[in-house]
Amino acid sequence: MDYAVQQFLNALSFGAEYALIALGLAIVFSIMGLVNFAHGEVIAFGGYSLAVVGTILTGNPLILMGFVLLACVAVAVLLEKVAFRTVRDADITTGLLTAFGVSIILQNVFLLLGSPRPVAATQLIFLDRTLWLGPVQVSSLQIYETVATILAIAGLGLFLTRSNLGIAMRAAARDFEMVRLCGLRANRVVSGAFAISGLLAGLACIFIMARRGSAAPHMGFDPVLTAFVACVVGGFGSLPGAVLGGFLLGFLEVGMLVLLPQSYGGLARAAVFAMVALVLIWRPDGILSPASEKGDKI
Amino acid sequence: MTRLNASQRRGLIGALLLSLLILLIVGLYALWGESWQARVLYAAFVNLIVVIGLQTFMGNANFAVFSHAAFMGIAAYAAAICVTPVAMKAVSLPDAPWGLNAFEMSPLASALVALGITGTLGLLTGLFMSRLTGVGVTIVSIAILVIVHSIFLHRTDIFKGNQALFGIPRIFGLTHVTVLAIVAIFAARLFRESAVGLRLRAAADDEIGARAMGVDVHRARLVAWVVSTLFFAAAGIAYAFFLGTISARPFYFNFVFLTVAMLILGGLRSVSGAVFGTLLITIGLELVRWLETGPTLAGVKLPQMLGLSGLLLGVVIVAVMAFRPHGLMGNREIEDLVLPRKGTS
Amino acid sequence: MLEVAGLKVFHGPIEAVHGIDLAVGQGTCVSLLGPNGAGKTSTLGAIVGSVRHEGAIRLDGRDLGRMAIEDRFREGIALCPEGRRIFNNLSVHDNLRMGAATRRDAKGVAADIDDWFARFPILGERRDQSAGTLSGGEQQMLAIARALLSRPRILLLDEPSLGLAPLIIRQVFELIAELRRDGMTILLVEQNASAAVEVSDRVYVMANGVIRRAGAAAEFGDGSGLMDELTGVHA
Amino acid sequence: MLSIRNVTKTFGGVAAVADMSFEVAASEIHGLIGPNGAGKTTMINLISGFLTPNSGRILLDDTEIHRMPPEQRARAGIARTFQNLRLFRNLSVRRNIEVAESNVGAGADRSLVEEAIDRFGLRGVMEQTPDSLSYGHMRRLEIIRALALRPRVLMLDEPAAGMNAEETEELFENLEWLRARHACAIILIDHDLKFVLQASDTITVMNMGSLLASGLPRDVTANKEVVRAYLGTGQN
Repeated sequence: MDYAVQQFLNALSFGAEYALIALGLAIVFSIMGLVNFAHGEVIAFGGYSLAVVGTILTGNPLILMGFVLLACVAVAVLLEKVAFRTVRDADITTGLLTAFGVSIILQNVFLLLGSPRPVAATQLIFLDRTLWLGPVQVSSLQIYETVATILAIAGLGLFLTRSNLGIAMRAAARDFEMVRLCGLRANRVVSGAFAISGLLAGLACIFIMARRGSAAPHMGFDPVLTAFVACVVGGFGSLPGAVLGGFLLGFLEVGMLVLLPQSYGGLARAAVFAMVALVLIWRPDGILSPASEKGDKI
Repeated sequence: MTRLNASQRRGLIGALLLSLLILLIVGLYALWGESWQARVLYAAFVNLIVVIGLQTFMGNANFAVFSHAAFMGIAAYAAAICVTPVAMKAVSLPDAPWGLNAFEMSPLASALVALGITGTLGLLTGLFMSRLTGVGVTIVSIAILVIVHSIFLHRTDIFKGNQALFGIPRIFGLTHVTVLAIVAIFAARLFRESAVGLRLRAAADDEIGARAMGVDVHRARLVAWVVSTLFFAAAGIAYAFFLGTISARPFYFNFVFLTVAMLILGGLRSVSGAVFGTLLITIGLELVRWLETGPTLAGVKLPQMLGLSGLLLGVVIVAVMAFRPHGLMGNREIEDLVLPRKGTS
Repeated sequence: MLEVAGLKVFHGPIEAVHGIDLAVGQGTCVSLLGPNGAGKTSTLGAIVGSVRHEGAIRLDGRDLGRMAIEDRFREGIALCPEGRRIFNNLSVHDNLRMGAATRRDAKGVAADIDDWFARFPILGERRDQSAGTLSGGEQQMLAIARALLSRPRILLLDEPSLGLAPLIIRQVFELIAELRRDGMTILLVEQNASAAVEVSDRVYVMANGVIRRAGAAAEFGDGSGLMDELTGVHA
Repeated sequence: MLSIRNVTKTFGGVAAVADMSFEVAASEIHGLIGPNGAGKTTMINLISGFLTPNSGRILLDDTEIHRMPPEQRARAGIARTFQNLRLFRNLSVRRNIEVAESNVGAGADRSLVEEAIDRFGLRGVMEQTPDSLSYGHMRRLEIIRALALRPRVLMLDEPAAGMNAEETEELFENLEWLRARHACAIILIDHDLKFVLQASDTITVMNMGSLLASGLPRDVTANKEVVRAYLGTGQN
């Protein structure tokens, strides 16, 4: 029983992390059809900025966390302006490959300026303590992570349903031109989407850094890969789908780790991806794919 | 086989021209090259086969896929395990299950087994991939890459993981891979101009239009997917047979970055583009690698710059996408540069 | 008010409109009639800035020709597009809010939205439902309301009767007539010639990318003579 | 030869085509007209397989085709053009035609397409890509491409759109030639009523997804209902 609760919390926190990242991918994709491979590098950038600022300026964790969020938002918005604006109207493959290239560039910039080895940044490690909830041993980080993710999703939900810009973003996912025909500036909507994706990446970054205690060029790549798969399963471009897919993958992964014999632990992710592939045989466009009734528009 | 049509005849001319280019490079090496360059050239030609294989699916169907390193790895391991003598496997794979270390095969049989296994996996994954749409194809191809890689890493009893599987007989030399590269060029050009290649390109331009013209899009994609895995298999076999030792590490993302950048630079849509992109990036990387190690230039010792080659690849991809999204060659093939088409005004 | 001179519109390599002139006076309703493919929608697209075009487009003497879509909207040009293009993943209320997104007076917006709900109670009843669930006629009303919520200086209406039942079409045209009485400037694109002529002050007839005929609405009678002009069919 | 029987198609609860029935005889030109939004293009999509009817049947001779995917129907002899051109923009004109040609058997009449290429004036541009063609040439290429399927039913969705009077006249002559040269039924949709009425043997009129009238061109134009559908409700 205790074990089950523990694993459940585990799955919840894994899922929370994937959901945060997947949401960041989905919001950008839904509005401009860009498969943002560079999202992981936004997270890594947050990690490095924590390392740098934490060493030079301050050790105050609150300020540092704020700084990580800010850094991720800034770099995400900047990437859109510098790299993705030129391919905004291009076909999906062009955008995807551009993002892929941006991702490689950033990884190697980290490699050049930092080092191939992880750079220590232990300022947020304190978030990860062992707690006893009665007989159950849990990590405080898992609880923070789950709660923060739920709050972030709720906040995002409020933003998307209450604010003009949020409503415009949802509308833009359907018909971007019509949003412009309502007087909203295209650049603002797109920048807004990237800012949100950066904010979500920053949040994920804080938790990843609290767990790892170090930044490395590839630190964002693996979680983003999983988040991509989460997006595809949930239905690419669907925000609820991203959340659902993220948590689904978290639970599958923990389930695999629990069910597979110890010696097969390394295969957990492979097994998860394989299962996901099976989901796609059943629904090629994902579980919550946006309804596509092509109607007469052929 | 019916008579070749005009486009197919031009395709043969183009393939011939590209082959001459390959032979020219090999000839230059034979005359003036230094022996260490054989290895560079060999690697370049293996990459060339991969990039051409990538072109057959990615270029004709216009989907971005990243699973080629996995198929190449599968073929390399399969060929290696088959061809390595039993005596050697007792040392290199002492714990292999299912009697994998208790048999050995001729190089030809090993290659055929490797092609067969890879092709079968290509068919199985293809049945599934050909039905997915847009982004799904890319993401699932990445999932395939990750799955295969984790299996390589995990089953150390078969694949040795990040350690080297050594003792593979070194059967191939530069001649073999040159011949293989030329065969690949011809095969890819003929495929591009074949009925399936044509239908696939039509569907990439306008899927609905193609279906209205009777094109079975899923089938065309499936054929192209399997054909491209066979190219990757050939490259994997050549890789194992030349190096004599393989490990899982090269069959992962870095290799994917490299080959995709090569294809993009030259231009997805054209086989000639694949060839030019591979050659250009190979030359560029040799220069950059030299810089990376911190050479002494005019008496100044430059700092070591790890990551410069990766940075260059990324910049190439982004710059090509921003300024020349169809690569250097676009829709053109080499013969279009040499022989203008009749009837073009 | 709105003046278009020497307007050419392009779709890729194709010139769909071959240099037309038209003018809409303050507080008038002008209709642009013609068969499918005549270039009417392209003309509206050029005025709002969503398609490539050449020639002058002036609003009260100010040339809009080089402005982006969103800036032209902010100058006071609102389009109710062909096919309505309602955001069917948003609620009715949010669709209206999108129309008023450029306005800063939250209270005024809320009051205007309430006015529309009073005018079309069905929209009010469904204010929190997704707009995709509305019927075609309701969606048309919503689209018109959305365009008007920005308090534009001129309203462009593209085929508001398209695909609607006769009864609903009458309602739509009643609304247009009412807006005109209230002093709204309207440029109306229609295929439904007789209904359009009835609510208009001035009529332009377009075919194959050029203006064939222009004149006061009265010259066109009940519009039935246009059948001949548009189709070559003797009614 | 082609029969549409009680076909209904709804989108989100709204019927775009409601209980439509009509017959197209072999080697007739059948005009399908109606005001904007009447459901003509939906009908073409239902026949060519890009939409599947909610109910009703579509038969080619005695074979039910309404559940086949579009590519299978194309091979069975149902060819079409599109309102918005759907040419393969990275393939030469020749290759565009070969895509369709590659799906017909070896026994097909080779000379048909060659004659059409000459007749439609595309001989000189065979190696160019569609982007470099004039709009009229693009439209003609779409027709030739559909013809390369050696269709039994050829559906033309607004072939005269964007054409001037001369070009429309030429299109009319080409249809006459086509009918003499290759025995197939032609379904013709166009907003240029004069053209459709002149070219067609039989006319079917749709309004709001339903059949409004059908018959000979002169009967249909004399029909008050038809006139009213075109001019709107102001008549009464």
